[in-house]
Parts: sequence; C-alpha cells; structure tokens
Amino acid sequence: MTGHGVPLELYQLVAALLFTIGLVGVLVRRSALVIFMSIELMLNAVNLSFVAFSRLHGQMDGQIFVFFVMSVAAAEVAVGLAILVAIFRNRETASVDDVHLLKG
Amino acid sequence: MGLNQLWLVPALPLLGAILNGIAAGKLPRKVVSVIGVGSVGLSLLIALACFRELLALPEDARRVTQGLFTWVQSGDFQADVRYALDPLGAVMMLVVTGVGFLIHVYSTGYMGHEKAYGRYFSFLNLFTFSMLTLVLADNFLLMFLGWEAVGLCSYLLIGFGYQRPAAAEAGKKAFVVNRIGDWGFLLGIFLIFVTFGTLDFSAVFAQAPQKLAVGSALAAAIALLLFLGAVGKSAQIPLYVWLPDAMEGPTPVSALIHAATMVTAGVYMVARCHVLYLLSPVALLTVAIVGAATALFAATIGLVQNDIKRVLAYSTVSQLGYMFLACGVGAFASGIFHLMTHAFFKALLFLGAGSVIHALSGEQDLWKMGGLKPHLPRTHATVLVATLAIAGIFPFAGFFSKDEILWNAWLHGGPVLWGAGVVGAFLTAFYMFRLYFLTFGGRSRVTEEAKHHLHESPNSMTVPLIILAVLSLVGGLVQVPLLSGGQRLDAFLEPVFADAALVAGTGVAHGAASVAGSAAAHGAASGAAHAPGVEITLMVISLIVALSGIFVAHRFYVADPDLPCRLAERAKGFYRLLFNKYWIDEVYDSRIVQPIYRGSVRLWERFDAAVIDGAVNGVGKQIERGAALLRQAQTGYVQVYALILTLGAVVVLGYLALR
Amino acid sequence: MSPAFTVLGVPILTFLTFFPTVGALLLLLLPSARPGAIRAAAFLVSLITFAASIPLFTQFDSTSRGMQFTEQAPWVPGLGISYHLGVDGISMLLIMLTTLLTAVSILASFSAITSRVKAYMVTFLLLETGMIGVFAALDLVLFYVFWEVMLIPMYLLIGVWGGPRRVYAAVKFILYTVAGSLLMLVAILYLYFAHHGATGMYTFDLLELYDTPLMRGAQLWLFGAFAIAFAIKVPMFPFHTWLPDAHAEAPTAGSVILAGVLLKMGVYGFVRFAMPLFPEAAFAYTPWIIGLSLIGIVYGALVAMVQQDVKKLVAYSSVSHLGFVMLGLFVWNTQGIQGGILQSINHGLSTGALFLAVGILYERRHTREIGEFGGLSETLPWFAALFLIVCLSSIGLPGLNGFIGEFLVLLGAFRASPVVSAVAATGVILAAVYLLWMFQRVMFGPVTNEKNRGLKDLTRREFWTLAPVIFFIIWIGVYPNTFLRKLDTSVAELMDRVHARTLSLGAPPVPGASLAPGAGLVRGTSLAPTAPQPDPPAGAGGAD
Amino acid sequence: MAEVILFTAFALTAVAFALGVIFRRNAVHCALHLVGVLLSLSGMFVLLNAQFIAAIQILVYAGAIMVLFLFVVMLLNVKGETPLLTPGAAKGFGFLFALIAFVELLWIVLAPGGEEVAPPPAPPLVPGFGSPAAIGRALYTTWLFPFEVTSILLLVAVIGAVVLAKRKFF
Repeated sequence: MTGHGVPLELYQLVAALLFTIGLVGVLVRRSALVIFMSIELMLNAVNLSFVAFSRLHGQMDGQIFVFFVMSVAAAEVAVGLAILVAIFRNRETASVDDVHLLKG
Repeated sequence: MGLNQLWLVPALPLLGAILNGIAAGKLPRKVVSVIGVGSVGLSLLIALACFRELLALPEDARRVTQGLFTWVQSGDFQADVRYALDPLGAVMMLVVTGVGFLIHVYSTGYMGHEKAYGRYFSFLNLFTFSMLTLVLADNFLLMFLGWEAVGLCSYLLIGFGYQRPAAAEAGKKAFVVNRIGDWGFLLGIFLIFVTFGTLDFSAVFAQAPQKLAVGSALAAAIALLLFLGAVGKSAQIPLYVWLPDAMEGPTPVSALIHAATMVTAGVYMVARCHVLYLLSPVALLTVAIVGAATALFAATIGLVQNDIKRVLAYSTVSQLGYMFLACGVGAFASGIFHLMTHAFFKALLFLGAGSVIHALSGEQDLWKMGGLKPHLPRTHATVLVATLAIAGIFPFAGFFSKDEILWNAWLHGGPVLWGAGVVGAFLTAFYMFRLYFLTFGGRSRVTEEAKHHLHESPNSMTVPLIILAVLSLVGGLVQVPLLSGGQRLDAFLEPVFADAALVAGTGVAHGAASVAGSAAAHGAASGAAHAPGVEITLMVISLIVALSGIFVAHRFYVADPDLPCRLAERAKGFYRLLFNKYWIDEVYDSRIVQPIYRGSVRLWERFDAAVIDGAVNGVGKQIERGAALLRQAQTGYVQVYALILTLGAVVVLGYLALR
Repeated sequence: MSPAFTVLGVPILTFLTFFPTVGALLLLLLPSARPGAIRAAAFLVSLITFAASIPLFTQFDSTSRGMQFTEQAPWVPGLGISYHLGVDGISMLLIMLTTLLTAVSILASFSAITSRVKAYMVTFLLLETGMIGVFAALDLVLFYVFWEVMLIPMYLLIGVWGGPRRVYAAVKFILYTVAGSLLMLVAILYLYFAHHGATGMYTFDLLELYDTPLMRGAQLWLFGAFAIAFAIKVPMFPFHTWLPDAHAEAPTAGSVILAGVLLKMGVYGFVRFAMPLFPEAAFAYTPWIIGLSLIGIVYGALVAMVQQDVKKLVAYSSVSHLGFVMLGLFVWNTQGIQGGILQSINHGLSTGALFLAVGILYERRHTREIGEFGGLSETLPWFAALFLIVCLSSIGLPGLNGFIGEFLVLLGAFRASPVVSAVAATGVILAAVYLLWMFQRVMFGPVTNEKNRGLKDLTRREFWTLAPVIFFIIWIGVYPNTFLRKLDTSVAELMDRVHARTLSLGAPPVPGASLAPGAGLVRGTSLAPTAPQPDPPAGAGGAD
Repeated sequence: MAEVILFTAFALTAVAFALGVIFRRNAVHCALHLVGVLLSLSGMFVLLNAQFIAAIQILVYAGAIMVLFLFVVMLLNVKGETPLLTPGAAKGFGFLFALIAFVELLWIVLAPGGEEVAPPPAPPLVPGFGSPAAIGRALYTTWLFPFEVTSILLLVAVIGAVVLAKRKFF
C-alpha cells in the first residue's frame, strides 16, 4: 500500500478537532469524571496524530509512542480515579468547583 | 658566666614566672620565694658579670649582641629576637635587676600574708623579664614586645587585688592609656621601617644622619610618634592620668613598676633613639616642653594630695618630667643619670611608704599618720635620706642628678625651661617634706586601732630599705660636677651618645638646629670645661630653693599646723583646683570617654540595629508582602489553572503558527 | 611537587574531606540511647582527621610553587567539571585550623549538647567535610558544591540546637549567604563561557580559568559578584548583621566553627578566587574595600564596646578583626597579605577560644549577660588565667599570635598609605578597651551576684578544649616563622599572578597614599637593603 | 476509494461521539460515547497500517480503562450535576481559548510548507509494518529502557491507587 487514498493532513485535521473538543470538555465541565474523560479524548487525539505521522514517515516510532501514551494514560486513570473516589468519600461531591483547598 | 650568657638575664625571671605561674599556688611559700627571688638574684649576678666583662672591653667596642632566633620574617621585613648590651643598656639592666631584686626581697615580707603569693611573684618575675627585654632589645620590634609586656604586667599587678573594683578599673585604665601611646610608637616603628628598611638599632641609627635631613618633616614625624609612646608609658602630659590611679596596686609594685623601672622606659627609649631626636629640633623642643610642663604641673597637684602613695605618684610624674626635660635639651646622659638616682630614692620612698602602710595596717591617709618617728626608726631614717635626695640636698644623689639637668636646661634650653625646673624643685622639696612631716613629725593622729598594731617592719623589708638608702646617699657620686674625671657615668655612656656629635655636626650650620648643635657641644666637652662660675651659682640657687621649700614645709606642717587650712580657706578656688587635680580626669571622662561611649551606643542602636539590620529585615518584609500579593492568583479552582495553562499553550502555539 | 601522599591508601586530601562523612555514617549505626558512646566516637573521628592532617603540614614543601597533594579525576567530563583537589600554603593552614577546631568543638559539645546527640554529631562531622572540601577544591563547581553543602549543617546547628531566637538567626544566616553565593554562581558560569569563548575549551578548573582574558568591564562585574558573596561571609561592613544574631543563637561549638572557619572562607575566597581571577577589578575596587575595612575595624570595635551580651561582643569584635584581615589583603604587598592570612588563622584561634570560654561560662550560669557576672576570678582561677590569655591574644599583645598578624597587616598598610594604617591602628586601642572592660566586668570586682558563688572551676575536659588552642596562640606569637614560611611561595605566586596581569596599572590606588609625608617614603621602600623578592607596590612604583 | 469512505465514516463518528462525551449530562452516557470515539479511532489506526495498536486500543482502552471509568461512575453514583458547565467567565474563556487553539492547530496543519521542501513522498512501507512482530522488535531493542521504566510507572500507579483508595487514608 504505497499510495494512500486519504491525504494525511485530514487525519491531522480530525486529531486537531478531537483535541479541541477534549480541551473544551476540560475547560467547561464541572464533573471531575467527565474532565477525566475529556483528557482521555485529548490523549487519543494525539495518538491519532502519532500514528498518522508514523504512517507518513514509514517508521514505527510513532506507534511505539502511542504504546507509551497508553501506559501513561492507564497509570493516570488508575491514580486519578483513586483520588476521585477518595475525595468523593470525604466530601460527597465530584464537582471540581467544590474542591479548592489549594487556595493561596 | 658573662656576656655569652646575656640571654639568661631576661630568661631566668621568665623561667621563674612560668614555674610559679604553672604551679598555681600549689607550692609552699618558701619555694615560691626561692624561685621568685632566686631567679632575679641569679639574673642580677649574671648582669653584674656581664657588666664587668663589658667594662673590660675597649671603649669603642662596648656593644655586644646575642641573637637567639628570627622572630618575624615576611618578605623584606625581618626582626630577630636579639639582645644587645651597651653602656646605656647596661645601666638600665643593672637598675632593673638591682632595684628589682631588692623589691623582690622586700615583697617576701610585705606580701607575706597574701593569699595569691605565687601569682604575685609570677607576675613580678614576668615583669622583670619584660623590662629586661625592653632595655636589652636590639631592635624596635623586640623593644615593643617588652614595652607592651611591661604594660601587661603593670595591668596585672595594678589589678592584683581585683576584688576591689577600683583596682580592676585602674589596671584597665593603665593598659588603655598606654595603648594610646603605643599607637604612636607602633606607627613610629612603621615609619622607621619604611624609611630605613630595617628595625635594627645599629642599622637605623647609623643610617639616620644620611637618610634624614636635620629638621626634616620625616625626622620630626618619626621622633614625635615615638615620643607619643614615651608619653604614654612614662606618664607625661596629657597621658599621665593612669599613673596616680595605678597606686591601687600593691606598694612594692608601685615601687618597682610605677617609680623605678617601667615608667622610665619612655626616657630610656628617647635616650636610645637620641639620634633621631637630634635630627629634629622640633621634636627635641617638644620633649623639653612636655617634660618641663609635666614636672611643674604634677608637682602642683602633689602639693595637696592626702594619700601618701598618690603624693609619691605625682612626684614620680614630676620627676619623669625632669628626665624628659634633660633629654629635650639634648642632655641624654643627664636624663639617664636622673633616671638611675630616681630609681634608688623613689623606690626607697615607695618601699618606705609601704613600710609605714604595713605598720599602720593599711592606712594610706597622711592625716591619719604623724609622730611615727620613734615607732619606725629604720623606716624613718631611710625615708629621710630619700626625701633629702629627692629634694636635691647636697650630697645626696638627687642633688647631683637634678642639678645637672637644671644646668643643662640653662645651658641649652634657656632661662624659661630652667625657671620651670627650679620652681618644680621648690615644689618638690615642699611636698616631699610635707609628706615627711605629716608622716613622721608632729603629734600622732593615728587611730587607736592602728596604734595597737604599730610595729617596725621585718628585716626582709628594712634591709632593702637600708641598701637603697645607701645607694641614694652615694649614688650621685658616679657623676660629680666640676671635678675633672668625676663624670664617670658620662664617660661610660659616652660611646652611646657619641654619635650625637656626629649627627649634630651636620646640623650646626643651620640656625634651626641650634639645640642639636649645642647638645653636640655638650657631648664633645664634659662639664668641667663649662664656665664653672655660672654652674656654681646655679647650684647654689637650686640648693637655696630646695632648702626654702623644706623651710616652708616645716613652717606649714610643724611650726604652725593651722596655717595650711587658713591658706586653703583664703585661696579656696585655687586649692580646690589643685585638690581635684585640675579636674583633668573628669574632663577626659566627660569630653572623650562618655561621648565615645554614648556615640557607640547610638551607633549600635540607631545605625546598626535600625538602619543596616533594618534594611536587611526590610528586604525580607517586602518580599513577604510581594508574595502575599501573588498569592491572590492561587484561587484553588482547578479549571482556572487549566485555563491559564491553555492560555500559555495558545500563546506558544500562536508563536509556532506565525513564526 | 611533593609526591602523592596517602592515608590508608586513600590520597590525603580525599581522606581528610570524606573521612568525617564516613565517620558520620558509622555514627548512625550506634544506638541513640547511648550518647556517651556517640560523643566518644565522634570525637575519635575528629581526632583521627586532625591527626591525618598533620602530614599535610609536615610533608608540605614550602619551597615549591603551585598546588601540592593534588588529585584530579573527571567528574562530569562533558561539562569540563573535574574532581580536582589540591592545597597551597594558604589552604593547607586553613585545613589544619579546621581539623583542629572541629576536634576541639566536638570535645566542647560533650556537656553542652544533651538533646539529639547523634544528630548533632553527625551534622558536625558533615560540616567538617564541607569545610575541608571548600578549602581543598580546585574546581569551581566542586568548590561551589562544598560551599553550599557546608551551609546546611551550619543552618541545622543554629536552627536546632541554638538559643531562643534560633530560627530567625538560622534563616537570616542561610538567606544572606545563599543570596551572595547565587551571585557567585552566575559569575562562575559567566567565567566558564568566557573561557570557552577565549580558548574554545569548556572547563571549570580553577588553574585553567586563572588565565582567562577578560575585559575590564566584565571583570568589574564578576569581581563584584564574587566579592559580595565573600564579603557577606567575611563579613565586611555593611554585610555583617547576620553575624551577631547567628553567634548569639548558635551553640558554643557552632560559634567556634562559625568564627573560626566559616568566616575564613570569605577571606579564602578573596585570596583564591576574586583577587587572582580578576586582578584589574581587584585593583579598581581596592579603595572601596580598604575604606570598608577601615569602617569595619573602627565600627566593629565601637559597637562591640557597648554590647551587653558577651557573645555579641565577641561577634562584633570579629567584624573589627576581619577588617584587619581584609585590609591586609588589599594593600597588595607581602607583609599585608601574609599578615592578613596569618591574622585570619589567628582570629580563628583567638575568637574560637573566646567562644569556648564564653560557652564554659554559659554552661555554669545559663546567661551571657555581662551584668550577671562579676568577680569570677575568685571562684574560677584557672579559667581566669586561660580566658585572660585568650583575651590578650585577641587584643594583640606581642608574644601572642594576634600581634604578629596585626603588626604585619598594619606594616603592609603603612607601606601603602600611612593614613590608612594610622586609622586602622586605632582598632588596636579599641580592642583593648572593649575586651579588657568586658574582662573586668566579668572576672574582676567583688562577687555581687549570689549565683556566681561556688561555681566550679574548669573540668579536665574543658581545660583540654582550651589548652591546644592556647598552645598554638603562644606558638604563633613566639615563633610565627613556622607558619609564615608556609605562606611565602603561595603569597608570592598570588602577587606574581596579579601583577603579571596588571603591570600597566601601576600601584593600586590606596586611599590616602598621596598624603604620605614626603617623597622619602616611597623612595625609602626601594632603598630597602634586603629586597631580593619583588615587592609589588615598590616594584610597580619604581616602574613608573 | 474504500479507504476514503471508511475514513470519512470513522472521522464523523469519532467527532460526533466526542461531542457527546463533553455535552451529555449523564456520566454513564459520556463514558459510553467515549468508547465510541475509541472504537472509531481504532478503525482509523487500521487504515493507517497500525494493526497492533488498533488491537490494543480496543483491548486496553475500550476494554480495561473504560470499564474502570464506568465502574467508578457507577460506584460514586453522582447525581446529575446542576448546572452542567462551570458558571460565569471561566466558561466563556474556555470556549474562546479552545477556539483559538483550534484555529492555530488548523493553521499549523494546513499551512503550506513555505520555503521548506514539500514532505517527501511516503517511503514504501517495509513488509510487516505495524505488525506485532515489528512492534515487539522495536520495543525490546531500541525502546527497551523506556519500556522497563513504563513497568515501574505502572507499578507505582498500582500502589498509588491502592493506597489512595484505602478508606483510612484521609
């Protein structure tokens, strides 16, 4: 498959779109859980971009990076959700607006 | 034993000091005495042997040095621990070891009941070492070591009875005032090194006439800086204030340090550096004026003091003034001569006073004495000899030495200096006999309590008195005026002061160097060559003056005891001025000490703490305040942080996009 | 060069630097419940370190120039950082001082420190590593690392075992010092890149950087940055206010080390780094530094005079004494620099001993207010004798160490400018005033305060803390040549290095030099009969 | 041509599901939408010759991670939030910044290369590109060290999660 029917820029376009949607989710939602999901969305957008570049250059490195990103995402989700559970148990909320103890 | 063992002369007392110091009072008194007195005694014997060997040398070879090791060396600077013996040093060495030995012996009696007996002898031995180092040093730096070390011993011994605040205070005052003088001395040493490239006496004095022009500012600066040191050590105006207070020390200490030896170090130093002084007429004149002024000034204060030791202290200040007067008019040998005789009779006076105080269980007030003659026969006799000697009555030692100074003052200094000396002589005779009459003459004013214990001192105290009395009686005979070949001391010291002529030879041409020039004349031709008529006249005048002083004292304090009170009543202001010592101490305190102290407090509180530290702490405060402002940005809302993060990302992306 | 000298197979400088650390690690193994064993072990470690430093002195070749006992190994070769140790006479003496004072301080802490003994001893030994490292390092990064490493134990010593205001004092100490050393770090980096720019080689090696050509403007900035770091450490007026606080709050041993060694690091920094690296700037700043030194001498003495707290008094006296040291360094002649370095050793001994003495008083009465004392000579005769010797050494009495240093400094200063010397010499008078007055109020007079009755005299241990210091006080006073000779080539090399690069500048502008009475002064120096050794100001003066 | 159709389909579903993720009120719905996005992406990965990545995208992401999400969502049983979005200015700024970021990304992606040479034509793919064997070989040779570090990261995450979730932690 030397030629490719779809220009690779379009994959980047989709990635950018997904990334932006994820960003909006992070910035405007109140639920910590959904924010987390939005972050996953952003990570996936980047993954898409990586894979597309990997295809473009014909090198495996991009795919390896995706592999690592997934590992990090898994770790992040595990710890992040644990934190959420802990917070919720104490404060009965999953809304980020109600958790601002770090106020200076 | 002899010149090869010269270093032992100072070393033995040092050893004694270390032994007694380390033993720290654990030794029995007998052993302490043997170590303390024995070390100085041995030192005296070696000194005598050295002196004999020195005499055996030909006159122009009478300078022996003995180097021990290099003390300080840095770059082109070098100073050795090196002792030198020449006639001047020999005279000083004999005075120090001789009088020192007698006073050590005396101390075994006087301090017999003292708790810190070992400490006392340790200090006294240390002093002897320091003083010998001072007079035997071969360079300025080693001399300065001795100079400061005698100051330390003076501090330690004045403050020997440190439980009394007055003693502790007096010790500190002595040290600090001396330090002011030493400031000048130190700068003088620097100037000498910078000028000559060495501090060795022989090299400096040999180069001086070539390197320094007569009357040059440099010569004057060196001489005056050194003189500042002498003023401090020898208690001259304006730094004399420590000496009267130093009487807080034990009486033998006053005799040794504050009468016979240490305080004369300044005179010795000026004599030692006579070459430098001769190169600067200004400095010589200053020395003469300060000496004469001090002689007169201190004598007036001595007139009305009531503490027996303080009278002697002011008398010492006054007599030191005479010695400086002699040096100032270029008669260095006369100054040394008076130094020597003064060591005898003033030590004797102090020891006698000590004997009286001892007998009266510590009483020092003249008005609580009187009529002691029958009770203290030996003390009385010896003190009388000393009093006659200091008053300058023929044929006691003081007559010869004081007269020589007055003669030289007339000859080279002019009638004003001479006049000051003569008035001083009158006052001296008066206050010394006042002291004598109040102590031994008249009716007894001794308290009943003290009368009970009244006793003559033990032999250990009276024998030194007798020896000193003999010396006071015959000591003047080494230098008999008007008699050809009678000036044995002059002749002995001649090799030391001979270069005075050399120096002056270069300066004679200048009118400005007249003082130096006439000094040279003096050096070249000894006394007998001067017009004998004038000299005899002057001698008679001073004798008459001394006798009239005695007469007035007798009239005041024996014949008509109420007279002084009436006189004091009539001239109340003047009396109070004298009695309060011209309020000099008070003036120093209020004009110098207090302003410096208060200024320092202000400097600390209002500048150090407020300004400097305030600035430091202020910086900290400002940072804290700034941080408090920045803290507002930390809202604690995650999404605000995320928003700011996004903003950053947007900016970076924008940069990448538009690049 | 001396042959490589090893202790137990380890090169001596590495051994000296890291043996205390090893000892500290071993100390950690001891049970905290047995403070006696911990104290003894710590003292043993410090004693071994001191013993091991003696060969440094005896094997030192005082005739050869350059660094001795050198060791060099790559550390971060990519950045040109190496583990480079070596000493010359100056740092050798300072290392000796460090090992001596550390052993003495640990001995002095036996009874003073009763809480967290293990932590204290470990901290102290780590501090020793830092201090020796500072003096031995010949690589700027290595030096900087040791410089910062040593701050932390000192911070802890003050902050944990100090007096009531210890936290304030500790924070002030560390912030002040770090502020200065950060400036130095920036200067070091600039120098590093400038050296690369000139030679194309990246290195932090001091001996290489000595030859970095720098523009005058750059030198002025770099010297300024180094000088502020070191001036804070010295401390020079007006950067001194951390010192009285730190001293007043630090435990006795902390004060001893602070005064005895840490202040010397500032002096050492000037000698080893600021002056030879930027000679032109050092010349340009000379009038300022001399001016500040003079102010420090007089100001420190005046303020010391009115202190009520003995420790603060000694702290301000340090400001005065270190003024002498700095004055000596910046008059640019052999006597001045040798005297300045010797005086900094002297100050370490004398002031260290003064703090020991104050500590001994404090342990008995738990106060340092002068007014609380009085008449102690009666009850503490041995202490009185030793205390007096120490005071006299600090006053500068001939025959004791202080005099030699002050004399050489003042002599050097006089050669440069009589006026400066005259002003500085007033500090000698004032020293007598404040120390003797303090001594009088503490030791003399009647016992007015009942609490002062029946105090115990020195214990044997306390005696042995003071005795070695006094031994050296007298040694230096009587025969200073033992130590001065070790400095000869090092000082000569410093001056050669500086003058090689500043020949065109002539003599440094010492304030008041023009006021010298008569031209005879200047000519006098060149007429000096024994001047085989080139004496810079004279030589430079003769050149023009 | 099939590729184009497939790509368009995957892209549209991905974007649609993504919008669902961020705008659905119910968290369970959100999570399910996210699964949709992940599946669509996995399809695109296949189109891009990343078969192995596509597989683990489904296995790990859609399988493991999303299950965890759903599990937590249900465990917490969060009531529907009111209001849905952050109130006030933060919301407006959020949309604004996201929009700007998108424009910038578009600009970067679509901007002509300028003077830079056009991207070289895609090199011919080596046989087995994206296969498990190829990935494995790269992972265990060139990327061995990061791979091992990843294991540590996961270990730490496991420990962290356990510690945080323990009841007594706070």
